[in-house]
Amino acid sequence: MVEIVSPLEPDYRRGAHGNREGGSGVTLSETQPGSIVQLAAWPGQDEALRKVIQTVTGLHLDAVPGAGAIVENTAAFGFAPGRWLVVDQAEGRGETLRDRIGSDLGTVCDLSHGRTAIAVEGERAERLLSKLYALDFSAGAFPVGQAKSTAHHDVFTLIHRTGVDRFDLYVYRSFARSFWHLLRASAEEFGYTVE
Amino acid sequence: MALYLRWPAGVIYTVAQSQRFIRAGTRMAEYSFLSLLRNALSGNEDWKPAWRKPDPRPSYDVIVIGGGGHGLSTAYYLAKEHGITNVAVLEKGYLGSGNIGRNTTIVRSNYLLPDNIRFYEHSMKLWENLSHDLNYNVMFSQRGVLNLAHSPAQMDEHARRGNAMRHEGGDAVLLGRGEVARMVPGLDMSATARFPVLGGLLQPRAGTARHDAVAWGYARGADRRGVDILENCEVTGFLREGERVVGVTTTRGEIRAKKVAVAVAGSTGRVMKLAGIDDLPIESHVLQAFVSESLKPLINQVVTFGGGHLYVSQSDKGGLVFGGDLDGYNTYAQRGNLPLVEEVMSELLAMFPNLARVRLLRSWGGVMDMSMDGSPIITPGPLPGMFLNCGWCYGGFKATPASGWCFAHTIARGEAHPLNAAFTLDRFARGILIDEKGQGATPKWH
Amino acid sequence: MSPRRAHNGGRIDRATRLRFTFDGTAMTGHAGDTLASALLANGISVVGRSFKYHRPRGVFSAGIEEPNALVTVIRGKLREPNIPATQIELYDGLTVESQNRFPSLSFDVGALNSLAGNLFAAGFYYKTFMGPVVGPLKGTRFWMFCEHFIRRAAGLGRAGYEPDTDRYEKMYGFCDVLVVGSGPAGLMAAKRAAATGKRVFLAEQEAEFGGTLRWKSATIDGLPAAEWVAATIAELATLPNVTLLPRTTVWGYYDDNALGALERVSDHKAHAAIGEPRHRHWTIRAGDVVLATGAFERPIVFPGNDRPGIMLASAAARYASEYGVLPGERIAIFANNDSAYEAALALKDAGAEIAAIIDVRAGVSLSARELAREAGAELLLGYAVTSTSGARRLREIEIQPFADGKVKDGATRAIVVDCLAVSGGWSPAIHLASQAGHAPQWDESLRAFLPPSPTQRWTGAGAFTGAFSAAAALGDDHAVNEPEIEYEPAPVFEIHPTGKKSGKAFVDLQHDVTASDIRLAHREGFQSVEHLKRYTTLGMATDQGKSSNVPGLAIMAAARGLPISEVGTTRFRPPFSAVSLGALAADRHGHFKPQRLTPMHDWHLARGARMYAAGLWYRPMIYGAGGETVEQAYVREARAVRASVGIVDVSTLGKIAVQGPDAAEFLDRVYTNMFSTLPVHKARYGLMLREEGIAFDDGTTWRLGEHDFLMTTTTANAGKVMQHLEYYLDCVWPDLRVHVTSVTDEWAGAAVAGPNARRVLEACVESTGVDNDALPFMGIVRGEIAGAPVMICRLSFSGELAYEVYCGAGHGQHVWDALMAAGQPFGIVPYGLEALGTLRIEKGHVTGAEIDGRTSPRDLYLDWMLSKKKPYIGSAMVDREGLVAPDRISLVGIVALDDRPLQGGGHIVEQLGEEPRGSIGHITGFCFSPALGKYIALALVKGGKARHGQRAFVSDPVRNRYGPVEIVSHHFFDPEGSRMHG
Amino acid sequence: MLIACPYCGPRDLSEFTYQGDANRTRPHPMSNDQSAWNAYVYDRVNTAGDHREFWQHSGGCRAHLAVVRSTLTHEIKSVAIARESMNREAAK
Ligand SMILES: Cc1cc2nc3c(=O)[nH]c(=O)nc-3n(C[C@H](O)[C@H](O)[C@H](O)COP(=O)(O)OP(=O)(O)OC[C@H]3O[C@@H](n4cnc5c(N)ncnc54)[C@H](O)[C@@H]3O)c2cc1C
Ligand SMILES: NC(=O)c1ccc[n+]([C@@H]2O[C@H](COP(=O)([O-])OP(=O)(O)OC[C@H]3O[C@@H](n4cnc5c(N)ncnc54)[C@H](O)[C@@H]3O)[C@@H](O)[C@H]2O)c1
Ligand SMILES: Cc1cc2nc3c(=O)[nH]c(=O)nc-3n(C[C@H](O)[C@H](O)[C@H](O)COP(=O)(O)O)c2cc1C
Ligand SMILES: [Zn+2]
Repeated sequence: MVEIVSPLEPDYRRGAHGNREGGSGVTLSETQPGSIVQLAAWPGQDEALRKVIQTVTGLHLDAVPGAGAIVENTAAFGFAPGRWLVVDQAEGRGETLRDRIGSDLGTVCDLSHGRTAIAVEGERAERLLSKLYALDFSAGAFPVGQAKSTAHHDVFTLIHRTGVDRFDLYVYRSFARSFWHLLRASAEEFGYTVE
Repeated sequence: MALYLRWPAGVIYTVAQSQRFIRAGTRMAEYSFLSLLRNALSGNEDWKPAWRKPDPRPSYDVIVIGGGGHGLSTAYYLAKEHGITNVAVLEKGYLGSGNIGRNTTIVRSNYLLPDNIRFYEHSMKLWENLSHDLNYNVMFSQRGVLNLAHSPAQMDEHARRGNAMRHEGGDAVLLGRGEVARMVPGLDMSATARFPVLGGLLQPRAGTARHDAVAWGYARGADRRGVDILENCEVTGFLREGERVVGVTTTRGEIRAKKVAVAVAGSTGRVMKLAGIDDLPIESHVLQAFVSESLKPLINQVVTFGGGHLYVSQSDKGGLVFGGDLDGYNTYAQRGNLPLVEEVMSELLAMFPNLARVRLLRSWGGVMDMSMDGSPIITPGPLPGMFLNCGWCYGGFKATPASGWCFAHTIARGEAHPLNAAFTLDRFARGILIDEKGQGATPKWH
Repeated sequence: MSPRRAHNGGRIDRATRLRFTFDGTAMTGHAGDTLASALLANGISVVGRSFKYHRPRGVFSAGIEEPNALVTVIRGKLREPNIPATQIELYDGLTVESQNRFPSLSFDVGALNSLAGNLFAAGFYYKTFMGPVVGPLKGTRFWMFCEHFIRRAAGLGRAGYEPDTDRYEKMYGFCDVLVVGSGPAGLMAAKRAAATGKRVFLAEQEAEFGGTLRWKSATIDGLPAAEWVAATIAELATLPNVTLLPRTTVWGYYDDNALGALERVSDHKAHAAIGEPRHRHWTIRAGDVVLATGAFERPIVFPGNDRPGIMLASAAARYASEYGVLPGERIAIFANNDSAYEAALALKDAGAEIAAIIDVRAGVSLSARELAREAGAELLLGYAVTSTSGARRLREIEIQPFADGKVKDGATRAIVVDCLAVSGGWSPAIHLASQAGHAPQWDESLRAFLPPSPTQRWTGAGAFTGAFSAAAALGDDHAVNEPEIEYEPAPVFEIHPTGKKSGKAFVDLQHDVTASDIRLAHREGFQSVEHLKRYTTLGMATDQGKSSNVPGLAIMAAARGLPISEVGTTRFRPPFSAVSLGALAADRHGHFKPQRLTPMHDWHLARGARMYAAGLWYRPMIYGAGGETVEQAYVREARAVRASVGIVDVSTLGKIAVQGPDAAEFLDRVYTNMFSTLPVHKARYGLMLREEGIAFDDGTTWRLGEHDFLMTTTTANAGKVMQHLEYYLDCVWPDLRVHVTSVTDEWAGAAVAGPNARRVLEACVESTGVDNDALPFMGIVRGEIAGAPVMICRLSFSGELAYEVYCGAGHGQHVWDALMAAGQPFGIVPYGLEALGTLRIEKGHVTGAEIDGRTSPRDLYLDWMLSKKKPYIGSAMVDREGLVAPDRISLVGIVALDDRPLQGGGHIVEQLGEEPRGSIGHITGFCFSPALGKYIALALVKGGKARHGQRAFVSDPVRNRYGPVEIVSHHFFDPEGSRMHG
Repeated sequence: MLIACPYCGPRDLSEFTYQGDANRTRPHPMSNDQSAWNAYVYDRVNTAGDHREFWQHSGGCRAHLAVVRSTLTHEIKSVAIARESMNREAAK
């Protein structure tokens, strides 16, 4: 397999940065999943499609907007009416799903190269993201497991809350490096670590 | 700056000339340096109202609905050019409360399409003599309008436009990067700028004018020629004889007229509905504008950004006056929303990164009559006895003189002048669009 | 003497000395001082000059409403003009400059304007400066000459040209309750809301919480007010559901309870911490808003009321109580209401002598008399101040008897004072509530505008609502001990002595609008409050008339003989107080737009590519091979393509996955030509129109499966096309089973073009053949290059044998490297946009310069693509008379006959004359054609084809380029297409 | 403004794109009634009051929404996912 080159190179500098007085407020990392796959159901086929996701990934998704789930190396979440994203550290998930989803159920679109996944984790994660998105990141409004589609100006982003203070962000690859600069700059006042 | 070198002789000449001219004038209430001096000596007690506040008469030859720039200039030119003085201008609020009183004051004729160039060039010529014509200083300052270009393709677009103007007898200069840098200090000229400046298109004769003064000057000019200006007189309906419009009902009573002209800009949809015209190629959108705190001279031209949509100039009072895009949705509310405020500031600072420490003093909105191709409508109809003037989008302030001039002609003669012959209502159906920006029937993009 | 620091009192930190400079003079103050209090403590009375008459002016208030004491704050090379000294917290090293004076604050030539006061009355400039009607200064010249000087005389502070490198930041906040203002009313509202567990934000524009309680003499629950505040804040600070936002001005109230707030994060520090912004701009979404913004004290208008040393009574008291600064040693109070009596006592307690309390009322309450007695002041009821004197600072006031709203003739009395504290009543700070547009209501007993009825979810509290006492603001839960005050002022706004010439009476201090200006406006018919404002500039200064508007309106109402309620007030607008432009741009200051980069971006840079910003994308324009001109570079690149092989990064093309059983039907509707007939593994060139029949976009669409298409769009239109497709699927044809997904970023693309293109592919592509049979023109195959899966389509933009190789974006560089290696033997050359443009112009292909939103398909000779078999978007309108008119400008080729370059935007004329006239069209794209060895161009020219073979001229006056050209077919090169089909 | 996207919940105006008047119906594709097409493409009711219009949640789920909003107060009266409400209407 040919390695997928990160768009963040050469600006991906591991280590501690920014204001270190209060320790590290957030950790930023690119998670480089092998598969990022969009599934889209025809009207009335939501239920059936979520079943397929469950059989293939073992993840159960509630029938509510933005519902998501995560185990080990796999995550899945809804981000738009009739649309879900399945993310897996392993490559080739798109093919498996394509085989299971007939044209009367919906469509499969492989985005493994097209989206860059960045995890923002830590005590100040909510505050950091509040600088960028017009979203309420508090746990009450954005519970763990949930996903939201949003944008920072031109940078369209899917955000999946995968922990109490962890958010997985998916941005378009071509924007990723520019976005990374902004994310780092915004995290500077908290002190941050790139893993 | 050659002007200053000539100044002593010039000014002496000037004062003498103007006084001679004014003495030769006929009316008493002429404004001039001498009348100012005379009144100052007598404690300014003798000034008279700039225009009367008459009661409506039962009927007029022409009613112009809308006491904005266009309504007032229409009345003025009806009286001046066509001798029609039995005219009333009906304004629902205070005079100039509409877009004439809330625009960013840019006057230019740097258009691309010949129909527009000719019309706006005519307007420019009227502007150049307007203060004299009205005997009211509208402070038309021909400081130049500079459109920046940030890519070779944009330079070519500017060249195309500049050339189009030059082929119609207008003025346009294509500036290189160095010339722009010298002309406009503070611009981000760094090579690392997100949209580096490659040059720009300058229209030297373009500039700004004092918006309120234009309304007041036309009002005073029309009033002195006998036109009744009726403020706080909102049109609430139309009087009809069959199809024909024969007058209006207003909050100050019924008024009849041989001809009824509508020039209500952002309110076009609402007023035309009163006449039973429900559909028009017009949408009403809000455009916000902004002024900074007063500063010593900082920006000496009107500068527009090519990496977005932004224009800025500095008022004589010292405030940076600027604006950007429409908020982008239908509205009749004269106020905008926050995301656009932030968008406009980002664009301004992308162009002038020195302005981050300057502070916003006030923001406001105006309701724009956005047409489907971005160009205006000045036409007889759509009902007999009625005349319509609308579709000014962002750009009707600069059109004020020519719009009134052409509309007056259209009303007086019952048909369009060659200068506004293209600005018809049926051009959409016929596909003879005047689409300056090539954006099609999406008003928010014009 | 003058103001000075009291020996004790105030809540400044007397132990901490801070150095600062004012106009270069070194001074000191204490932590807790504002610049205004520190200047007063240093005995400075003249702080600025007024706008028009350049009159010396001192500190007038202690808050955001300050009209006079504006300064420029200087940090290194950066200047921040027009900052009220009352809003600047002192820090060590603070450097400020006074404004609007030349050459210095104490001697200002502009002050000469004052002598010609009557000449420079309101609106004088509309009546003069018009110049002659004939001669060299006719038209606008004379005015512009005068304007030059007027502009220099006007304006306040001077901003700099240095780019501001400080950091600004954005923050979105969400809460159940936003409390604006932290006086007693705000604190109580915050406490109550917090107790219910709601998420509460408490925003206070000043550095410290507490509002008026910080300097009021009242006690609350037995504690001095300021201590009660400290305790309450300490309590709120421990609550997890409460966010305290000091130094945060809520400045704008927008739809659906979205409020803009400016947090000044590090202005008060000598240095910001790492990563800390200077300002943070908040958009706060609040369930409910509590407006507890207090009230502004207003002045009384009287002759000579602008002298340094005259200030608002509450401000004088605040300087004494909060900052331990005496604004004067011998102070008089001038009032029309009781509140100033409380101020008198505070000033007395701080050590000043209260010379007199002058009250326009004939009688006052007992408690007021008691306060006056305690202050040791002579109580002069039924008097008014009618003039003042003193050069740089108040020295003496003159008073006269006053009754029935009029100055009575009779003895004047002079009182020597160095400070006059004035109170003309209070105006609730209703700005935020009014921004949404409803008209405030005049309250005749408080003589103030009260907030309008809510248009959004807010409630009011405290002085904002006209409930002016601390007890009222705190509610019943607390025992408040404060003087009893009657807040209803006498209806006196202006003291207008008749008869004698007594000097200017200022209404708007900053803009030098006088009471007689208002009467002049009235005389000239500018009587509506909005006309009054615009004609005189009343309330248009940096303070937006916070203290001056009501007196101004009252004077107009009196002139018109109407009650104030009928005259009304001018419209409130955001911002409540000035907001830095940097804060509003926030993170986009310095980073206006993100950069979009292709997977091969770093490679291009390493190969010396000169990049071109195409929308948000960066694309190579040319590759710099040591010292070449742009023309040399692109000619070399294009020549290499025609001679052997070249490679270009096409990753930026818009790519949209169109999937679903109805995908083919959908494409038939959006493209003018047919796609349902396209076989799988084939591509077709398509054209889209807008409904109006105007060309919109073009590109190839590849059929990857029965229900699976990959549409490509131009780079520039990718977003628009995507939105266009989504709109039709959602709003016009919702029944179609089609999904569209942007996959632009999924694929890296490289076009390999030239006679040797196939050989290059043959050398590196595995798992598929690329010969003519396996991969015919417009065919698609899947294979591998260097182990990475690729998709290859044989299509050509250059007219050469060419292939587009697509692979996963993360493999882009890898595949590109492999293609370069495979091309090595053929001398493969990477080419940029310029060469791409050259090749396409030689072929006569259209792009954005021709599809400019005004051209019809016929104009571009693309009518062959208009299907007659089916309707499509635009089909119904493409034949309108205006779109088929013979004189439309249509696509042609142009050859320069003088062997000189042409340029885009040059016009074409039939004849060259003295003046440029008679344009028949314009050039859309130009190049030196290596294939033809000539300068050629595409152009849109009236008549189009009919002119082929005609002689014409390029007329490019803005670039001074004229010369003969020949109009030819736009298919310059290989019109039969033998090369790409080969 | 705050638009309550039926999928995403209430979101800031900055995430949305106005997609215009929703009062028009596209003539049948085969129709050659020029005045109907002209009305569809160029004429607007431009209501002062409750206005039917489309918004796209372009910085979110990207669905088009059918919205009724007052053009006088900006108050939003109703929001539905356009595709669903269009299909519902068509079914009627
Ligand atoms: C923020 C902003 C910036 C702009 N910037 C520029 C610029 O830089 N350059 C430029 O050229 N143009 C600019 N414009 C456009 C320009 O201001 C307008 O196109 C132009 O003023 C419109 O013509 P008007 O003056 O006649 O309109 P208005 O002044 O709006 O006049 C219409 C009048 O009709 C009255 N009216 C409405 N209904 C009734 C009724 N029922 N009865 C009686 N009266 C009624 C209204 O009260 C109003 O006074 C800008 C506009 C705005 C809002
Ligand atoms: N006549 C009088 O003496 C008189 C008149 C009015 C008020 N008061 C006093 O005012 C108090 C009433 O309490 P209150 O709480 O209503 O008013 P307050 O003046 O004590 O507090 C208002 C607070 O709101 C802040 N504020 C105003 N606008 C703001 C904005 N846009 N953003 C952020 N902060 C903003 C102010 O800085 C101030 O701290 C009483 O103590 C009363 O004695 C007295
Ligand atoms: C060119 C121009 C300059 C302006 N300058 C100022 C200014 O210096 N101070 C100010 O308060 N308002 C200024 N305004 C804004 C007006 O106060 C007012 O907001 C605007 O005309 C719209 O009217 P409205 O707010 O009453 O609706 C300016 C407006 C324009 C059009
Ligand atoms: Zn949504």
